[in-house]
Formats: sequence, C-alpha cells, structure tokens
Amino acid sequence: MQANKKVEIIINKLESRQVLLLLKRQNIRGFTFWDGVKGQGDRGQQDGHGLSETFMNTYFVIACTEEEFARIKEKLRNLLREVGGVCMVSDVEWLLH
Amino acid sequence: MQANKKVEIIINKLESRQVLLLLKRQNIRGFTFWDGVKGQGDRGQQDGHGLSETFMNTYFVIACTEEEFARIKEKLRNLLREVGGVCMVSDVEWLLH
Amino acid sequence: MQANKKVEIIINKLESRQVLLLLKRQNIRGFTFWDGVKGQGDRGQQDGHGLSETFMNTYFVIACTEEEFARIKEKLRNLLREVGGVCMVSDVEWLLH
Amino acid sequence: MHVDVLLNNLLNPTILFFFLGLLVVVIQSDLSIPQPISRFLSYYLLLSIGLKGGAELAHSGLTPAIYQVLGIAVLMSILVPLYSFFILKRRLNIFDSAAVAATYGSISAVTFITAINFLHDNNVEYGGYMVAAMALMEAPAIIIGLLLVNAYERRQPTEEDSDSEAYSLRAVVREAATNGSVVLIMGSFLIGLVSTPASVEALQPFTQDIFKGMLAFFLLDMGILAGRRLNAMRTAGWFVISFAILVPLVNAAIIIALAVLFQLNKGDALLLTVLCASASYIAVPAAMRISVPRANAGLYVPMALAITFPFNIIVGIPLYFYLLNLLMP
Amino acid sequence: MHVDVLLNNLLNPTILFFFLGLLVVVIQSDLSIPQPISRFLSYYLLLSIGLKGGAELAHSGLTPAIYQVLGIAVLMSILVPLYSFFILKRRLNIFDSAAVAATYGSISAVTFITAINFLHDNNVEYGGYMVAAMALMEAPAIIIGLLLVNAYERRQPTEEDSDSEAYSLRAVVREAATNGSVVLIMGSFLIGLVSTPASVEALQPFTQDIFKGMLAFFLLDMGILAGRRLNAMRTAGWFVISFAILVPLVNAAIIIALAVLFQLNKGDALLLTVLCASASYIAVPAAMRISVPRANAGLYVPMALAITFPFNIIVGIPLYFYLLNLLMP
Amino acid sequence: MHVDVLLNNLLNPTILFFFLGLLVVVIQSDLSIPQPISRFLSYYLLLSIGLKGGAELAHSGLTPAIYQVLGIAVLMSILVPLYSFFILKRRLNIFDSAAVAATYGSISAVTFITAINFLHDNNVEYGGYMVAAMALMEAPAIIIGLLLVNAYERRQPTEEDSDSEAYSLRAVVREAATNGSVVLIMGSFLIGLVSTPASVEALQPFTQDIFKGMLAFFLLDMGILAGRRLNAMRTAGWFVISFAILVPLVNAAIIIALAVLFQLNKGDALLLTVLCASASYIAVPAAMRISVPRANAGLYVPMALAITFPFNIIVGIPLYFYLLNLLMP
Ligand SMILES: Nc1ncnc2c1ncn2[C@@H]1O[C@H](COP(=O)(O)O)[C@@H](O)[C@H]1O
Ligand SMILES: Nc1ncnc2c1ncn2[C@@H]1O[C@H](COP(=O)(O)O)[C@@H](O)[C@H]1O
Ligand SMILES: Nc1ncnc2c1ncn2[C@@H]1O[C@H](COP(=O)(O)O)[C@@H](O)[C@H]1O
Ligand code: NA
Ligand code: NA
Ligand code: NA
Repeated sequence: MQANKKVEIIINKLESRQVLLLLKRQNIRGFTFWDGVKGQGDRGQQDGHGLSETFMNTYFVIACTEEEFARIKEKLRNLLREVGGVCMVSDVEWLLH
Repeated sequence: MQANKKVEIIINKLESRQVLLLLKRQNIRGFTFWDGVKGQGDRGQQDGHGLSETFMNTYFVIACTEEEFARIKEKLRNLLREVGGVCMVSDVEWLLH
Repeated sequence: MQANKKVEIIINKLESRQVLLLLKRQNIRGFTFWDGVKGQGDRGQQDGHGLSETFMNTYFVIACTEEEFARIKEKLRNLLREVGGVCMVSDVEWLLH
Repeated sequence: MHVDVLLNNLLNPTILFFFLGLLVVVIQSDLSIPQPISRFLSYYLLLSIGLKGGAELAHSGLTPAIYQVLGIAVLMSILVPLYSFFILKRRLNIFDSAAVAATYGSISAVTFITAINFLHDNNVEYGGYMVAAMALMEAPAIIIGLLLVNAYERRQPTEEDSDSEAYSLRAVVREAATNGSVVLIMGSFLIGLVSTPASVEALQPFTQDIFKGMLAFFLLDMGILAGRRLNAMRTAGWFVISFAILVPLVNAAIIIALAVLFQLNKGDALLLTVLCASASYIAVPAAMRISVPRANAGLYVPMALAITFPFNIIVGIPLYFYLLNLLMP
Repeated sequence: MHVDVLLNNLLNPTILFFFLGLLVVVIQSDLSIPQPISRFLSYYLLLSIGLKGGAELAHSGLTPAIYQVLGIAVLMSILVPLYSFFILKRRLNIFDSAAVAATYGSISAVTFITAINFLHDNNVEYGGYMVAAMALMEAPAIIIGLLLVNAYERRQPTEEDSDSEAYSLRAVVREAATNGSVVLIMGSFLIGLVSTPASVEALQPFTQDIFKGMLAFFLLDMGILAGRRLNAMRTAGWFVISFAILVPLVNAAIIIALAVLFQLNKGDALLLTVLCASASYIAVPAAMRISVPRANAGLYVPMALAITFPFNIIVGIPLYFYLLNLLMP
Repeated sequence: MHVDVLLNNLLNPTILFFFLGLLVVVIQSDLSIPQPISRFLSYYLLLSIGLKGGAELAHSGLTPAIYQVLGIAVLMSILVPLYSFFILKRRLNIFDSAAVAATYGSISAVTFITAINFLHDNNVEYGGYMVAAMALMEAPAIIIGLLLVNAYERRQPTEEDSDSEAYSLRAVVREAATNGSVVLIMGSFLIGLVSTPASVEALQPFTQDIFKGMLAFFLLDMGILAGRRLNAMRTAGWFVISFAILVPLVNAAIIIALAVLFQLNKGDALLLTVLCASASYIAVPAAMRISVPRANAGLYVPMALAITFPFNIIVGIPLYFYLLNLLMP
C-alpha cells in the first residue's frame, strides 16, 4: 500500500473537456470520471435535464502523488474560479499491484 | 485549502426525494448526486433492473462544515433507520477558489 | 459513528462480474457499484464508447471493517494484477442507524 | 379448440420473444436491454393504447354498459386486496401481506396490452373505455394496502416525521395517482378523446403499424426482467408461489362469472378478466417502497413479475378466452 | 378563421402531448423521458427534416428566390441579437444581456420542426432550402453575443488562459458550427441532396411515416422539460417574461412585413417567421456556458424553453399563419 | 459497371450517414448517439434480420446446398484465425496475435446486415439460412484464439485462480456462445422459423418497413465509433493497417473462388464473402478481455472497427459483388 492523494472534482459537463485537457497538459496519466451527475452549488441547480449538456455535471476522481497534485493545483483553482465547480482532496492508500 | 466533512449517502432512488427535502430544509446548499447506482445491503440486492425505480440506488456526496453535518446528522439517521441505506463520513480538504 | 475502511475499486466493466464473485465468496455483504465510468490508466483510455463493454469501467465502493478488508486484500491484488484496474483504501466513519 | 388457442398463443412471435428473454437469463447471456430503452418501449405502448382507447371512445360515445364495466372494475380492485390480505396474513407479516395484497389488487399494464394484442390477433372487438377501467384499477388497491397497514400496525408519529413523507395517506394517494404509467395512459386517452379523428389517424403509422413489433421487443425485455426476478423466487416457499398462480385464477373466475351474468361484450370481458388476474410490478412497488418501506420488495415484485405475469401471458389469456368462448355463446 | 386555426392547433395531439408534459410537472408525476431517449427523438427529427429538405432541394434546384430567403435569414440573425442586447442591457448585466441576445438571435430547431408539421397538416408547401436557412441562422447570433461581451467587458488575458478555451472567438465559432444539431441537420440535408431519389424514398417509412408520432412523443418530453424550467422563472421579474413574449412578436412582425414586401412563398414565410421568433435552448446554452460562463444559464434557458417555445408552438405558429394569410392573398 | 456499383453504393444515404459519422469526429462535433440508443439500434437490426432469415428458411426448407454453405462457413472460421495467427506472430506478441486472429476469424454482424441491405437494393435473393451461417461463424475463431494462447504461453495455474474465470476454455466457449448478439439473432431466427407466417408478417411494419432508416441511423453511429477508434490507429504501424485491409481481401478471394467452384447462389456467395472478410468488434473483444486480458484491446478493436469495417462497407461489398458478377454468369 502506498500513500496517495485522492482528488475529486465536480464540474459542469461542458467544462469536463477542459479538465481533461488540463490533466493531459500536466501529464497526469491516471484518472476516472463519469457523467450524468446532478447537484446544486453557487451556480444553481444542475438537474441533468434538457437536450444540451448545460445542466449536467461530471465527476472526476484522480489518485495521484502529492507532487502531481501540486502540479495541477493552481491551474485547477483558476479553472474552477472561472467556470465554477468544486474540488476536494483527501488521503488514500493505493493497493499496489 | 479548507478542512471540511465529506458525507456520502447511498439510498434507494425512490427515497432520494426525501434526502433532497432534508437537505433543503436544513439549508445545505451544496451537494452532488447521481442515479443508476447498484448494490447490496441489509435490504437485499439492488440490481438496477426493472421498469420502476424500486431496485436502484442514488449516491449523494455532500461537502460541508462540521457544523452543517451536525445539523443533518440526527435527521439523516432517522431517515436511514426507516428506509435503509448507508452514510459514510470522512475528512476532505476543499480547494478554495 | 463507527470507524470503517472504505475500499474503492475501478475496474473494466467486463471484469466487474469477477469482483462481485470475489465479494460473494469472501462473504462481503454490503457494497455499491455503478457502470458507465470512463477513465485512463496503464491499459489506455476507456472512453465508454462502443457496442460492447470493452471500453467501460465500473466503480465499486465497499465500506467494511479492517478485518473484512484483510480478507479480500490479496485476492483483489491478484485480480487487479491480472486484468488491471486500481484500488484505493481510506478511513471513513459509518453513521450507525 | 382449447389446445389450439393455447398453442397459437405459444407460436406467436410476441410470446416467443418473452421466452427468449427467459432463456437469456437461464444461459447467463450478457444480452440486456438498457433501462432507457425499456422505459421508452413501455411509454410507447402506454401512449399508443391510451390514444387508441380515447379515439375509440370518442367514436362510440358513453353508454350505460360502460358504467357497468367501470363499476365492476373498481369494485374488484377494492375487494381483491381485502380478501388477499386475510389469506396472506396467515403466513406473512403485516407489511408483506399488505404489499402483496395491493400488488394483486392493482393491475399490470403490460399484461393488459398483451391481451389487447391477443384480441387483435383473434379479431375480437373491445371498448376503448377499457383503458379507463385499467387506469381506475391502479390506485384503489394501493390505498387499501396502506389502510390495512395503518389499521393493524398503528405507529406513533414522532418528531422526525416532519422530514419523512412515509405512512401518510395523502402522500400515497398522490403517489398512486401521479404514477407515470397512469398519467401517460390516461393523458393519451384524453388526448385521443378530444383530438380530431384525422389528426389521431395521422399518428397511426407510429402508434399502430409498428405496435406489434415494439411489443415483441418489449416482451423480450420483460422476459429478461422476469427471468432475473425468478432467481429471487428460488428461496420463496410454496405458499407465495401457489398464491401467485391461484389468486389470479380465482379473480379470473369471479370476473368470468360476472361477465356471463351481466352479459358483457366478449372483448371487454377478457380484458377485465386479465386486469383482475394481473398483478402490479410498476406502480405498486413504487408506492409501497415509500409508504410501507418495511415490506420486502424482493418478495412482492418477483411474485407479480416472475410468476403471475408469465402465467397470464402464456397460459392465462388463452385460457380465460377459451372459458369465455365456452360460456358466452 | 382566426380562432379556428388556433383551436385546430390546440386540438392536435402533437400539441396536446406538449400540454400533457406540462401537466406531468404540475402534478409532480414521476413520468420522465430518459435523457438518451430525448436525444434519440431529437436526432431522429433533425435527420428526417434534413433529409427531406435536401431531397426537395435536389428536386427543385436553386433559384434566385432562394438566395433572397437565405439572405433575409442571415441578416435577421445578426440584427436581432444586436437590438436585443441594447434593450436587455438596461436591466441585466453585460454577460446575461449578451447571452439572452444570442438566445433570441439564434433559432430553435424543434419550433421549426413543429411549424413544418403545422404546414403539413394545413397542406401548405415550403422549400427544402428552409432547412439550410435554419442552419445558417444558428451561429451568427452566438458570434455576435460573444463580440458584444468582448467589446463591453474587455478582460485582461492572463497566464492561466493557456489552459482555458474561454473567451476565444475561434473556440466559439467552432463550438457553434460543430454543434450536434447543426451538423446532423446539415449533414442529412447534404445527404438528401446528393442521394438518388429512390434511395431516399426507401427511407420514408422511417423518416416520414412515423414522423408525426415521434414528434408527438418528443413534444411530451419537451413539455416536461419546459415545465421543469418554468419553475425557475417564478423568481424572474416581469421584464424578462415580457421580453420572452414581446421580442418574438416583434421579430415575427418584421419578417411578416418583409415577406409581404418580397412576395415570399407562404410556407417559406411562415417558417422564416417562426425561425426569427424562436429562441435557442440547445446550441446557444452549450456555446455560452463555454464562452461566457459568467452568464446565468438559469435565466436564458428557461426564457427560451419555458416561455418562448410554448408561446410559439401554441399561439405563435397559428397566429403568424393567420396574419400571413390575411396579408398575402 | 465496376465504377457504377461502387458509386451507387457511395450515393446511398445509408453509406453516406456512415461518412457523416466520420465527419462528426473529424470536425470534433459534440454529436454523439447515447450508448443505450446504439444498443437499441443494433438489437433491432439483429432481431429483424434473424426473424426474416428464420421465416425464409421455414418457407424454403432445408436442402443439401444449405449444408454446403454452412460447412464452408464453419471451415473458414477455423482456418482464418489459424493462418492469421502465424502471419501476426512475426510482428506482434502471442497475446495480440491470438486476439487479432480471433477478430478476423470471427464476423461482424453489422457488415453482414449492410450487405443484406445492399442485396436488397440490387434485388438479389439470398437464403434465410445465411443468418445461421453468421451465427455459426462467431464462436470458433474465439476458441481457436484461446487455444493458440494456451499452446504458446502455458501458464502455471496458481492458487488465486479460484477467483478468476480467465484462461478457462469452458468460460470462453460459454462467453462466445452466450454473447448477446449471437443469442439475439439466433433466437429471432428460431422464432421466425417456428412462428406462423401470418404472425411474422404482422411484425413487418416494424422489422422491415423502417429497417433501412434504422440502419442509416445506426451507421451514423458506427461512423462516429469508427472515427473515434481511428484516432487510436494513428500510432499503429503499416503492418497492422495493411493486415486489416489485405487479409479481408484474401479471405474474400478464397470464398469467391469456392463460390464459383461450388456454384453457390449469388446472394449467398456475397454474404459468405462478406462474413469471411469481416472482423468482429463486439463479440471477440468481449471474450478476449476476459480470456486473454493481456492482449491490447486498443489494437484489435480499432483494426476491426476503424479500418476493416469501413473498408468493407464502402469498397468491399460492391467490389466483391462486382467480382461475383464477373465470375458467375
Ligand atoms: N458543498 C458541495 N458538496 C458537494 N457538491 C457540491 C458542493 N458545492 C457544489 N457542488 C457540486 O458542484 C457543482 C458546481 O458547483 P457550483 O459551481 O458551485 O454551482 C454543483 O452542481 C454540485 O454538483
Ligand atoms: N457496507 C456497504 N458498503 C457499501 N455500500 C453499502 C454497504 N451496505 C449497503 N450499501 C449500499 O446501500 C444500499 C442500501 O443498503 P441497505 O438498506 O442496507 O440494503 C445498498 O443497496 C448498497 O448499495
Ligand atoms: N491514478 C488513477 N486515478 C484514478 N483512476 C485511475 C487511475 N489509474 C487508473 N485509473 C482507473 O482505472 C482504470 C483501469 O486502469 P488501468 O488498468 O491502469 O488501465 C482506468 O481506466 C481508470 O478509470
Ligand atoms: Na389485479
Ligand atoms: Na430567433
Ligand atoms: Na471474418
């Protein structure tokens, strides 16, 4: 088992492309995400309804090293500041295999 | 970064309305959830199949302050006691933006 | 509230059957999972597209005791070693009800 | 003729696709209809049947005979859960008894639609108002079920109830009356009733021509669902299994007797029989999970979906039809 | 005749299903069309309309009159957001003003398709190139909206922008031009244009025969969506609500005047009117969320979807048609 | 005539929608068919083709010629993966070689269905039993692939294997035989075989009339999928790319030779050619992920889906048909 950071990002689905871009540019090669996420925050309700993806969120889970997180931290903060969303960070242990 | 509680609730989809109501009444304004969640627990298997939403779960993630959690804790416990489901609480750091 | 382990497994959807089997054999009776999960890892991109379930992941969340986790740990490691995927372990508190 | 009707039913692709669905589960194939598609197909069927029923009623108009049929329908949906409850209570707890009783008092729209398809295949007419009968039979049993629980298990209302909608009669009636299936079929029925005949006809390529195919596809899905729930029945005792076959037969017998007595139209009689013999696995579970959460959905849903539903569409419908033909010249 | 046209429209099942959708929300029914089905239905409609338009244009060929219609279309999609912006700026902030302006300058494909269905019901011809007019009107307003924001709110580009596509005109034009609806309807249009007539005809049971039914089903879904967004309008002031009804009326009036002036074909005139009077709730929100994230999607989407869309399909289309009939003998 | 057949194929909306799908990816449009809809469309096509094949076989009956065709089919699905493996092994590792070999030995139902549609457009008859040929060709290659891995890479069974189904021949055969596509097309085939002709005919508005439209819609989706997988091929060397085009051509040539030799019916010959020339991207990946997890799905799926599939439906089908016409008078 190896200590790691777990980064969770919840952001509007339309902006998920930008998160993926950011991860790619910062060379973060392991991540997970899923769509169809609803919720409520400062920018109102995201109820998942509608023909466009305006009212839907995407959930990202990224397990990474402390150093990797440091690399994306500020970029992420800037993105969230501009388009909304939240980011939570916690400690996990990674089952080595 | 700011220390926060992360509350995760897994509950039958049909009862998700009641969780939302509870959050609203307790004035918790930030939360995330998604449907189509399957699982197994004391009330048997929820396999996501069927024409009604009887065998489906909803997953809630709520980042909140210690104080906010204290506000919903007992209400939540009562709800879960009645209709089933689980609630996990952990510590996260919130990336301020 | 009771201290517990939270085990998160991300694995190809086609192998989710094997995780369920493992949990059953080890008598882990409470777990949650959902499909339609995308991501990237050592085995390339899982973009969720296609007519088969080849490029999709499943996300498992299992709250269990330290002892239960010890029971599945090695089996899980072997499975992940063979078919890929990741497993993260963290501490949570369980809201008793 | 008996065997003929049954065999003909069995060699109908619609029913065969149901068997294919069961087979899918038996051989553990990974074939599975995505949930949004199940929903789409079921909504399509409800919309089409509702619209057709409404348009036909607009054409035929209201007659005293219609009130008779509707009266029998509502009466049965009140009586069936009552007598079922007292049978069930001998073996099951109060919560499960009430939920199963509501399940068998209420109806299955898919069984109803399959029966309409059966009538169509056999060129038998039926009244458009039967759709209204179906809708009227959905809710009463749910309410009876809840009243029974309240009567037998008086609970102390606590402070926390303010956050919970459970156990409130108002909530349950609302749940039953606003259930998606009911709203869709009744809404379509009313639309069929008020729309100009030409405009309803313009929808026929969608609502009628492809209907049988959509139903066949949907029954494939129902077969898979029933097969999956059947696994849950393995541990159930003989009591619930015989209940799931005998009570529908008894209900059918009652309606057939009433149909002969009141000289109902043969098509209407079959549909009414099927409604009473069918058990709900959509509206009732949704209502019960909320109103009687302590009842075991792993019991009443499989009973309705994995035993009574297949029994009705495979054996029941042709059998009831055979009996009606025998008794109503 | 006025009331007749309106009433006829109201007694059309297609429109009635829209009302049923609204009702579903009012009574808080759990009926809800799964998102993949909404997408399927909308893609089906776009594909069918596009294909038909292309095939018809292949048949009729290009004429000078066509350029005239297309010219008016593009011109209006530039002017409408401009004048709307200056009205809106009096009450809303720059971001919201630009987004709402883009919303009303752009078009709603579903309204357009409903109008085509209306023409079909009334046996009025229209040109296949109107599909191209529709596609051409989608993007300009989005670009204007972005230019307005940039003009009024000059932002300092910062180092972090390298990771963000926001505010870049190129990104927005790309977003607008590659929007799924536009690509699908224009792609199908081109396919209809180049395919052999026989091969397009072979698709008709799918693209035409079941069209009305699919539209009815889709409008049920649109009713539910509109109803849900309507809740968001409760807190909106009278300003935005009147804007959402008056601006479409003004735009319609302008087009009707131009139609009379240029002696447009009546079917084309109605479609052009509807396009200008309609507001976008698919392409524009997708583009605005990315290009003007500070604009409030909870404002401009409900305006377009919950007020202007119902207004147009219920009252607008028959009203514009009535006026065109009055003014164009 | 050569160019004519090819061009005609290219101007068919069905194929054009495939190109539109590719374009969607090239221009990075957000158009994307939700996964449940893809599944629905593919299941619909399998069900329709299966049912039709079964009904036609019921009509024509079994003849010795049929056994001949089925024999050739099975034989090829054993030989192709064998010889492919030894070609592939020169450049790829054992796991990838076996997986790619299985991919090309097995078949693509969508290519098959597109070929049926092509025959229909060209008024050429074919035998209903070809559906059975297709189903029979799905599994053998998968088994051969697994046997090859086991032969070349004997692994030590370890204690932990009790939890894993991997590498077990039984598991793989089961996986191959219970694959959803196979079960659905074979199930529908059998239903078509045993159902009364009238009852199958009653499903035709669904299974046949809208077939071409549903196929066109589905090929749009396939175009998007192929386009997305094509990106993964960018880094692949010339070896795999030429393999993905040349091996289908070789397989096609063999079948065309056999068809001339055995005097097969022209329609059957084309379908058999297409089956051998096609590569699996549904059943094989599902089986390989489980049985040979160390093979790279990012290699064999794009080869089949992004190169061989487009090649076959755009160039292959008309080319094989041209050759068959040339050689079989
Ligand atoms: N306190 C919170 N806990 C969990 N999720 C949140 C919280 N705040 C916001 N979110 C999620 O983040 C999305 C975007 O947040 P916002 O930009 O604040 O509207 C919301 O739609 C929620 O899904
Ligand atoms: N130990 C656990 N770990 C993760 N999820 C659980 C656990 N126990 C129950 N669940 C989830 O909570 C749902 C409801 O639980 P229950 O009411 O106990 O049946 C189940 O269907 C599971 O999805
Ligand atoms: N560092 C990571 N953080 C989050 N998810 C990951 C990470 N690495 C892998 N995954 C997920 O696990 C799946 C399988 O991983 P792999 O077997 O390494 O390709 C990927 O498709 C991702 O969804
Ligand atoms: Na009943
Ligand atoms: Na407009
Ligand atoms: Na092949």
